[in-house]
Amino acid sequence: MSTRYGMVIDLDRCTGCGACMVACAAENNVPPLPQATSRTGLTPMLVRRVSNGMEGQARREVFIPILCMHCEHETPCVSVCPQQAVELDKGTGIVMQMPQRCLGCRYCMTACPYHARYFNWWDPAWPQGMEKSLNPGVAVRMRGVVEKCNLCHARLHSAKEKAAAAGKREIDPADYVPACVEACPTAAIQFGNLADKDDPVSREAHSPDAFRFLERIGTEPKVYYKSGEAWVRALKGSVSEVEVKRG
Amino acid sequence: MNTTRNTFVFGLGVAIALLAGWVIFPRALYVRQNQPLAFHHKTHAEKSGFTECGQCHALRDDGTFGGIPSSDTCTSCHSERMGASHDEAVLVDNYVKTGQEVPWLVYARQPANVWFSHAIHVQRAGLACAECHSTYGQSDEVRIYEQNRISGYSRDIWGHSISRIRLGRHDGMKMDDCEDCHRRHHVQVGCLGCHQ
Amino acid sequence: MKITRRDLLVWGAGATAGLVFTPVPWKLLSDVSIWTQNWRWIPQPTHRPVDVKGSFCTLCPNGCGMRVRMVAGWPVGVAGVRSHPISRGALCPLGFAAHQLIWHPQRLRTVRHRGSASSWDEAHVAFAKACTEGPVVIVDGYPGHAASSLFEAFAEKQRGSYRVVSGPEAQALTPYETWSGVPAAALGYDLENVRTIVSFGAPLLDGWGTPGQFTRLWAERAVGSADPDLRLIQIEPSLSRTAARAWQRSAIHPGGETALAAGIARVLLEEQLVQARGPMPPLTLAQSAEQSGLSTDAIRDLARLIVGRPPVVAIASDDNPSIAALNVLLGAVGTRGGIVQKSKHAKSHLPAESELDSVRAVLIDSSVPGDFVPRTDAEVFRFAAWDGGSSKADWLLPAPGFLEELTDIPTAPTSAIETYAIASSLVKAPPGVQSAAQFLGRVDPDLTPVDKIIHTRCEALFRARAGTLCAQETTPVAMIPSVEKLEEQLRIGAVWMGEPQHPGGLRCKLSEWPQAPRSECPPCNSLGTWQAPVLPPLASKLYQESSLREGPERRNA
Amino acid sequence: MASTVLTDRRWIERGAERASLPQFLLWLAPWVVVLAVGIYAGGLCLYYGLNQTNMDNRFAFGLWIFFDLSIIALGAGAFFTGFLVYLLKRTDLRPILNTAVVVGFICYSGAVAILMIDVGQPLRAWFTFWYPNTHSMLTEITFCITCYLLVLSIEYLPILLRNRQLRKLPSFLVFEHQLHKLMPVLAGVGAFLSFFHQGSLGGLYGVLRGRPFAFRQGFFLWPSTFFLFILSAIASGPSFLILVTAAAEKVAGKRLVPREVFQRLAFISGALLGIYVIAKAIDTLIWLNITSPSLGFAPWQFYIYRPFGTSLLFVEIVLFGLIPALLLTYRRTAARRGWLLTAAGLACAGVVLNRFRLTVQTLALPTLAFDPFLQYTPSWQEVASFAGVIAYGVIVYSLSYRYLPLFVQLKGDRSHVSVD
Repeated sequence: MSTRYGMVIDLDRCTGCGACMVACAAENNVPPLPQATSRTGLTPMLVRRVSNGMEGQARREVFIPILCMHCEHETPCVSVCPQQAVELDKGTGIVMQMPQRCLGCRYCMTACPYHARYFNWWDPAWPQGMEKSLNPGVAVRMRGVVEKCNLCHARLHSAKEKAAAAGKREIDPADYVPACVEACPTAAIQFGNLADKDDPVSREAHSPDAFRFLERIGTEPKVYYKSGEAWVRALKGSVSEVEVKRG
Repeated sequence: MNTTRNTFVFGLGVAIALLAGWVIFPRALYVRQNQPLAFHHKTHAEKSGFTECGQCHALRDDGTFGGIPSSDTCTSCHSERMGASHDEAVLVDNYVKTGQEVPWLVYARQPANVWFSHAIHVQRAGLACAECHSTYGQSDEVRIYEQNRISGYSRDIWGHSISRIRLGRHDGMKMDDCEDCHRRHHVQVGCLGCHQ
Repeated sequence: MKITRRDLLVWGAGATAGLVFTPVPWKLLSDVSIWTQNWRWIPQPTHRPVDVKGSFCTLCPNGCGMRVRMVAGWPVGVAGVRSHPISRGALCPLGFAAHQLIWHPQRLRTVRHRGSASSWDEAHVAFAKACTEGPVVIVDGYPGHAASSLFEAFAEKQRGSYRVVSGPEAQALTPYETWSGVPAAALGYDLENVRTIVSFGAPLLDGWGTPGQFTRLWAERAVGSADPDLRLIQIEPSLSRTAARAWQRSAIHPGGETALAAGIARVLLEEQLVQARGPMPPLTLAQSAEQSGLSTDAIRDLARLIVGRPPVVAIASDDNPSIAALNVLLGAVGTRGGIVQKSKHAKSHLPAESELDSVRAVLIDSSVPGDFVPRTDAEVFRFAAWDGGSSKADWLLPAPGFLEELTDIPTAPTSAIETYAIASSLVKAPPGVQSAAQFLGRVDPDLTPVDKIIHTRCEALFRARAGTLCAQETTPVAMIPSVEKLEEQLRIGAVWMGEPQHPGGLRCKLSEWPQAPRSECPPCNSLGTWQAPVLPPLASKLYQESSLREGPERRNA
Repeated sequence: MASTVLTDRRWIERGAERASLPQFLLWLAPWVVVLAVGIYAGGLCLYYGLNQTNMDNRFAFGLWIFFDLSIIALGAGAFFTGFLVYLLKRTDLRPILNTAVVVGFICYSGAVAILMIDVGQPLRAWFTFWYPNTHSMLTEITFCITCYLLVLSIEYLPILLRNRQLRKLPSFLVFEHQLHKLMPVLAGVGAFLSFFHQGSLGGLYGVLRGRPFAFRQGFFLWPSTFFLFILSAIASGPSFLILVTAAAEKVAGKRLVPREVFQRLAFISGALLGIYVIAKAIDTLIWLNITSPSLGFAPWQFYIYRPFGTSLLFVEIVLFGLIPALLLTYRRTAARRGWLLTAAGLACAGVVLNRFRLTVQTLALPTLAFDPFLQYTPSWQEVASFAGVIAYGVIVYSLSYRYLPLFVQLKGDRSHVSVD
């Protein structure tokens, strides 16, 4: 049976601390970019701050971690890439981005409704000596290519290798936990196999409070969100479906 | 007359281009380097009594591949000079005694964007080492290391045949070669199955 | 035969045509694109085995447990340690990138004297001379660690003084010290048992205390239902991240906390909502309402809400005595779920913020936040790993950075339970770097060095035979065979945890409502407690590349 | 000596009246400067990377893509005229054919040049040919544009070889004759490729399921924008040819093509534009009422952000669509030069506005409920390379006009008219 890795992010538990963003960047050798802005930076995991549009006492805010949703159906970025630098992996359901194949046309970025893809506007650079702190197992991307969340693929590699060395065919799920999931201090991000009905994540994904962003465009994202607050759940639609102002 | 001359000159151009392209270019493209020390696999296998590659090139506990043994390994026999050769002196003085690693030139070194697991190919798939590395492990030669001037890759990656019309099964370790083998064995991995 | 221009053209055409049938264009095309995939100016990680070491974060005094992945002797990544009894696997965002700090561009590597290059020898001569000429003050940022003992011993021998710069959480506990006589360092919040928290602007979900401790607790008990087990009421002028996620929040006027605390106290007393008898605040409810920006009804409702689910504790973001007095009134001092005494042997220390008169020199340890400026004319010896740029110092002395120094980690300031841990030096410090303890050790070779002090402390723990050692599994100290074994375990990442204290011992006497003007509160930045001089470069993700933190302007180059 | 330096008479068609060389150089000079700045700006982008532009992760496509889409649409006159002349045997359009080829060549080569700067890794662009993803519209575009540029180059070659000096070389003349026989075939191939990539350019945005402003439901394999783009391109292409030729006539100070040719082009352009306007209106209605509501997007939300209000829709369909369509088809307005040029200008503006809205508005509009409406201002490097390509076009056209027999009915071209 093939695996479908996915996530359920409990927005009620997210405090917006940003540990997931930093842990993700450290794990995936994302360069610090002193020159970057919120529109040119590299944040494969990005926590966004959203309000209910009210002011004063009635104002509510929620923090929404946005990463690649790993769309299962008609994956928008996969079909548009002219040279097969993006693919939906059959075995794991991970949408894979191959920076070495990418020519940097950015068509996939315009295709992604979640804005979860990032372009390397600059050559990656670290302060002198800091290249020694690069995480082995993750190749550094060069400028001019698109990157995004590959679900901490280096960790899947290590888990596979460990299993193979131990003579096992399947990986131990405890060996493969993405950096953001591991970093979350409130355990707001749950990771697991959506194809396995007994997996807690699979059960959470079907809870009444669970939803996915822009579900109606039909791309079947594998990152679910969850909130007990109705106004937060209403954010799943488009502007026209939610009478909220953007915070 | 004119036509004959033209044909001849044209043909001369073609011939020179072919010569340059097929003979001179492949030589000019690669830098040839000697290994820092003349290491003979055969001699070492005989002296140590090792019969398996994995006895020196072992997997670590976490399944990662140990690669070329560190200079500590050399120390167990070469703590003092074992012969009169120049390389022996270099080994003992420059590496064993200082504890520095020998800067071996790795023929089969894949670039940073490749993730290759020896554990999966050797332990799980049961491939023999020679399947990819040929019989270098039994040879008594020290190959010249050739490095592509533009890409920086070892020549073993593209393979010895510049046209990639393969001379033998072991020529070339490019992605196409990986894919060929995967196809033959019906192994399906995505891009990131082998890339990082 | 003459070669004409025409011949050359024809020859060129032939050569071009021929070239197409050679590998040249095709191989070059391929190699050039491979070149773009392996640009040499783009660094790539080294292929070496990964080692995992247990350690502790030393960015702030809380000392969260850390698992450090090391390659070729350098840290390449950190993660939390689930078995740590206080941080419980969590780290703050800055902790996740802290391993890069040793490479920070603002890293200090040489001794600087009034802006020009100098040497350790000159610094030594200058300091030794100062010591003979008059008293010396030593300022410490993490009181209670092994180097602190060394500092204290030095100050005592030299008839100087030992001062402490403490973070806002520790400062918030000082009013209780005044009223009970128990040192603030011996106090903590019994968060595990509290059911209502009234936070007066304390950044509880934003790096307050040990970041992992409260956020975990909050996630487990305060979310997921309309009326959760743990109610977090945030009183704050702006919609901070804590306020955004609080169960209830009250937006007050900036600076209205004191008045609101008084108003709540008045309602509690007037409506007899609390058992305790205490002094009535001088402020009327109307005054309180006016100054805090809430209506009188809102204050009444808030007071009733607060006592609705005991135990309750109020948490201040600074040393505001009105909020402390409110806690006394709420019966939250010396009770389960309130402010408790965790230690019998913690000491109180003089704060460093007051004016330092008739002092010959001031030595500031690298644990002191970068923005601390001593109020003195004396010669200042400032130890720092990074040039924060803000401190005025005569001598800027490069100190070991993150993971480069052996240090122990005493109990976190807000914790209700005693802990002890040792952060080993995992990384070799760059040449030319010295800690303040090493420096003083050279001035006075009779001082007990840090590693000896740590060993003595381990011996004391071992002899007391109390508490447990938390690693993958927990072991009572009584079961550990030798002090060496104990120290070894601690040095590879285990944490000693003391026995929980009985909360009853703490009593505060409060005869009248405190009116003392609040001392100058250092501006609480959005980092919560961590005030290191520089941010890890990856903090650019938080400060520029997302809208998460407006925070201080970027301090890194 | 001075006279040999300052005259190029022997390269100019005998009998053709051209400005003196200094005058011509003076005309070229500012364009050369603009081109040089453009090349410098493009060089900066290639050397330092695309951080030189003001594009960002959210506005991943900017001025350049808009430019590409626009000039390829306007360059459609080339293939469409070839298609009409060679395949539909509308020989009355032959006088405009050479201009059409040159304009097409300029537009396509300019677009390819800009595309090469626009991609982050131009040295890997050939991967598209080696590892093509056949589902991608961009693959279709890349293949077709490259092939069609090749076709255009071959079509341009005989015009080039007909230069007064070059045609003196007998082998060139023979070659040119042979090429000429190929022309109908090339026109056919060109038409096929062009229909495809004009469509794929429409499909480029039409397939974006994640961008409901652009997403369209499809007929067969392609979204409706595929067909709308073909229609709008072949409608505006002839109008653009009218404009270019009129501009050349203005500079030359005399009539270059027979009045009937303009008339014919105007009618074709107007009629196609009319069909396009109807199709576009139907498509818009289907999209607003069926396609986007089914994806959870209400029509009004596309029009609440200034300056992208509903008025723009009116401008695009009526002002720049229906009105020029009527003006161009109505014999009496089409016969009046002023009306004709206004109408042709409006038609071209319409297609440019359409491309602008599809490229820029699509990215500016929010998708997630909490997305902001975005703005983007191109950097000087983007504008300069954009202007550089326009300068390149002017220079190539000026040189072609001066040295090549673009307008075949001119005196002195007779010998070559007979070749056809």
